[in-house]
Amino acid sequence: MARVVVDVMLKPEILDPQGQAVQRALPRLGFTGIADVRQGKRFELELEGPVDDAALAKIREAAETFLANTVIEDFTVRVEDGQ
Amino acid sequence: MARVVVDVMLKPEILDPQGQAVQRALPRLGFTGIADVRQGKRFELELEGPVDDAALAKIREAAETFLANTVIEDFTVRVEDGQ
Amino acid sequence: MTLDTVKNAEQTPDAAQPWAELGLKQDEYARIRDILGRRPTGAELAMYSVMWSEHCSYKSSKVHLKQFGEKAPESDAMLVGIGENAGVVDVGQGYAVTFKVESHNHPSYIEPYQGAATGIGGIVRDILAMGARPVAVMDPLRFGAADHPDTRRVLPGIVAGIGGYGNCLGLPNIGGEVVFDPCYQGNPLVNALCVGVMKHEDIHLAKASGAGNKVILYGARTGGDGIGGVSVLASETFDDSKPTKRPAVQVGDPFQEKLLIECTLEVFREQLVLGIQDLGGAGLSCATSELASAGSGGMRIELDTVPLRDATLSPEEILMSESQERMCAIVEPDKVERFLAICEKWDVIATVIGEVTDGERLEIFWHGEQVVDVPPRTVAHDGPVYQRPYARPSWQDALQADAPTAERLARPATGEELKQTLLKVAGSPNQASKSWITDQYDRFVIGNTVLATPEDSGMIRIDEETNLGVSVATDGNGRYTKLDPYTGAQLALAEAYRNVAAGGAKPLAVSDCLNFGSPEDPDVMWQFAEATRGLADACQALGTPVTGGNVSLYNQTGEVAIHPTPVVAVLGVIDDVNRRTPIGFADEGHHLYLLGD
Amino acid sequence: MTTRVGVVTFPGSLDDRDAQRAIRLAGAEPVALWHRDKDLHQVDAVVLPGGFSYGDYLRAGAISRFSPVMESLIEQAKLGMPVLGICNGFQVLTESHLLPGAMLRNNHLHFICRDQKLRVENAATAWTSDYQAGQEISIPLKNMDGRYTADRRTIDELESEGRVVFRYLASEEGGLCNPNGSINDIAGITNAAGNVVGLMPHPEHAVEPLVGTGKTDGLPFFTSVLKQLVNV
Ligand SMILES: Nc1ncnc2c1ncn2[C@@H]1O[C@H](COP(=O)(O)OP(=O)(O)O)[C@@H](O)[C@H]1O
Repeated sequence: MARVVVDVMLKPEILDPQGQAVQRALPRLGFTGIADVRQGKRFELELEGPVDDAALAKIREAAETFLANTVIEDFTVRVEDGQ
Repeated sequence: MARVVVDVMLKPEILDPQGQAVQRALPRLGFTGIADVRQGKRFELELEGPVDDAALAKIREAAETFLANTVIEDFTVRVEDGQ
Repeated sequence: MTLDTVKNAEQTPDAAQPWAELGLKQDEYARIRDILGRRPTGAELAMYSVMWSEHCSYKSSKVHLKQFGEKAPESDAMLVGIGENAGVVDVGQGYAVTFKVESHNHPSYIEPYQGAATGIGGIVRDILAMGARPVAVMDPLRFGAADHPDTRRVLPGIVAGIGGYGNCLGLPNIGGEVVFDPCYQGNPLVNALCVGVMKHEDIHLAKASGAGNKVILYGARTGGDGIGGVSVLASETFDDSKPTKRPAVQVGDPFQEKLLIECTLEVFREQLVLGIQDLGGAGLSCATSELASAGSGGMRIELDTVPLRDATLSPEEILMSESQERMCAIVEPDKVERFLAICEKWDVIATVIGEVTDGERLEIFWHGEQVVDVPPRTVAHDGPVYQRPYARPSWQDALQADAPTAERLARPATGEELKQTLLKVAGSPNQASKSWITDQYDRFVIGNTVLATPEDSGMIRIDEETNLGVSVATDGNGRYTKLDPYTGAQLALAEAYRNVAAGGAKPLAVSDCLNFGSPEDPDVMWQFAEATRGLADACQALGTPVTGGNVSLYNQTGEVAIHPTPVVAVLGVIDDVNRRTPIGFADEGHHLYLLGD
Repeated sequence: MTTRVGVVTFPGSLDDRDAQRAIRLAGAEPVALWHRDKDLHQVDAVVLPGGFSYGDYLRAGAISRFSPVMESLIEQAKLGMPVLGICNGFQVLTESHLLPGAMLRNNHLHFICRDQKLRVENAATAWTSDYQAGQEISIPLKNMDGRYTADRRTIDELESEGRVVFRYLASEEGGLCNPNGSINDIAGITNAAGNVVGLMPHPEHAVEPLVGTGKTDGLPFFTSVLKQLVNV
């Protein structure tokens, strides 16, 4: 089965308190040198059929209308390599 | 600045209610042919310095001890290409 | 791996079996062989091992818990007593209330969020299985030192888990406790209480009868969650050096549970259910053996029809799985279609997995081959019973004698000293405001919350026409109980009793969660014996019977046990919630009285 | 003829029965609507209740927004039917673009439950006419994803058109005014026509003196819509 990954991240201009909380905690745990952290979602979709253009177009549509809320989020769709 | 991505997913044997809810909704929205959906987290870390082995080792440690809950989650660390 | 069928077990009597790994003792394994007249199959061994674990069989505590029944005060209010999923109390006007407090201590230490969340999920299903609509939850908690780094790991996760699950289910959190003490450092206590309301005629029991009636499993698919969790997690001391024993963690799905609640209440309303059981710690092993042994006939299950999340699970694993959000119902054949339709309406998966037979045995098949053939009672109720040795600890006298002297604990003599003492008390974590925690819990949902934090007891209205209400408070003090287990347990009851009375309700019944160390330690066992004796005597004196509860043993880190911590919940009734008495000053000019001495 | 106000139950709705009670106490007839049923059963107005529909999985309100009942509701809302979204209902309204913007995780990352003071900024909507503009009320707030956000242009538009209906205020005891990091302290908004209103706090939990916070500041929501419907 083929795997397609959809990554959804908050738009850069939107405050990301989860990412910020991680960023603030890292130095306390001894991890320094990290300038910024953003936290988003990763969806792994296993397709029944082949990952052709038609399937990818469908997934892009699902991402645009459903998996991401484009008022606040950006997304990328990609085929997972090595699967 | 260099970007490192940490993907955190629930272990395969662990119930993923969010992924299941998405999977069940997709056919209703007209998106068929998707056999499985898992939902996880994506962290984008911007490093101040170069992404060398030492930095990656540090990030792996942060992922292991902090970003992922290894009781129920797996993680992968990779350098984002083309940044 | 070949399937270990009953036939195979008969033919290979000497095959080695992992009974020790499953937490059974040698004599327990021998008894299983005795009962069956042959060696158990792998599936049978799985069932016996989970059902005979401390957690499910109460083998160390049973002999002491008996007192709750023997000394139970005469009470007209008791409709269903100890032994069912939860006791049921008559509160008048045709209403019955069920409530119970349970522990989820060890899982919450390993995975705070999910451990606590599934603790709420489990107790809510217990209440639901009695036929009641769950209407409120409470969460008595104990943590290590407030400033310890591990408390920082454990506490936020536990609170978020309780809130995350309870809020999503739509159950108001109407109270609880937060106590910090270093003795709970490696072993926090997460106790969870649920209250449910029903009409008398809606009471349901876990019972399978009537040959030909169908066994329906509904709710979540079965996965590999917490396999071995019951026997390993709850019965063995948590030990870092054996990570392989750490079972897979159960993950809760509160949304699925909310659907399960609404779906179950609807099948109750249409009277489609003859018997029902939630799937808790021992999963299908528990549900099938308890339903069958409480009924009149036997039961036949086709295990391969169970919907799976992981297709590779073996029969043993399916029987032991602790996957959450599942229930098992007994339904007459002509009502099955309607039952399944209601499940479909609520997007709940439901499957007929077997039927009640006119035999006497619980028989389980895997793709046509028999893997279990047991008398259900022997699994569900005839587990081992231990008379664990107990003795007053050698250090008890010294501990009691170690009273604060005037030199070591001088009373404040001046205004300044009094101020310092007051500030110290006010600033201590155990006295500080709990709002950081309680603000994360929904206390308004359902719209019937009359009293909640920061009141002495939680109170909910159960009838909008007549304003009938019930109230619950939980209390427990490990330090007092360590000093004197008999009196300490009584003080816990007295405090909860007072808190209910102070809100304006009449105390009616008791539930308790007994959190102790290892029963294999005679000191701990003495604490347990004394505490149960104290609680049973006090319940008798106050006229409030124990309707059910839970025992959590092996709460210790290495050799060191937690303080003995019986958490006692008291349920009260109030005819008209308009007459509640909140804490605090209502109006200027009111007088202040001190009652008692 | 009595006024019929529908309350939609999605899987995971929690405050649906509470909303029905509030409607009843206001003198209208509550009508239960089911997410799978497109038929609105001749209701005059609809409340989308609070809760965790679909567990708030993916995003709060994201899955419910695609329910069959929402198709009819979106149609009717555009024709002027009064619709009130409370908490999760508000999230459903933004997800279905009946109201602009989006709801994000609270900035402190915790669920928050408290008695929340609000100022009624707009008393001209279908659901707020029984308040005075500028009136201060207190109703319960309880959510995880209550941080309202929208792009600058949308916010400017909402502000200039008076479409911010409620704003968070600090309570007398002090404490944070803004409970979640919402832009401009926005607690609730309306569409341009004023028939669709969404807010995070829960008016249906503040309709009886006996339960909840013991206040009845939420009742005017339901009497407002009743008056508006009787007048048309
Ligand atoms: N874990 C908790 N969950 C819910 N409510 C809690 C919890 N802990 C404390 N509370 C509530 O907070 C209030 C104050 O608690 P506490 O300071 O322990 O009071 P008291 O000492 O009077 O029992 C009580 O109403 C209690 O029920």
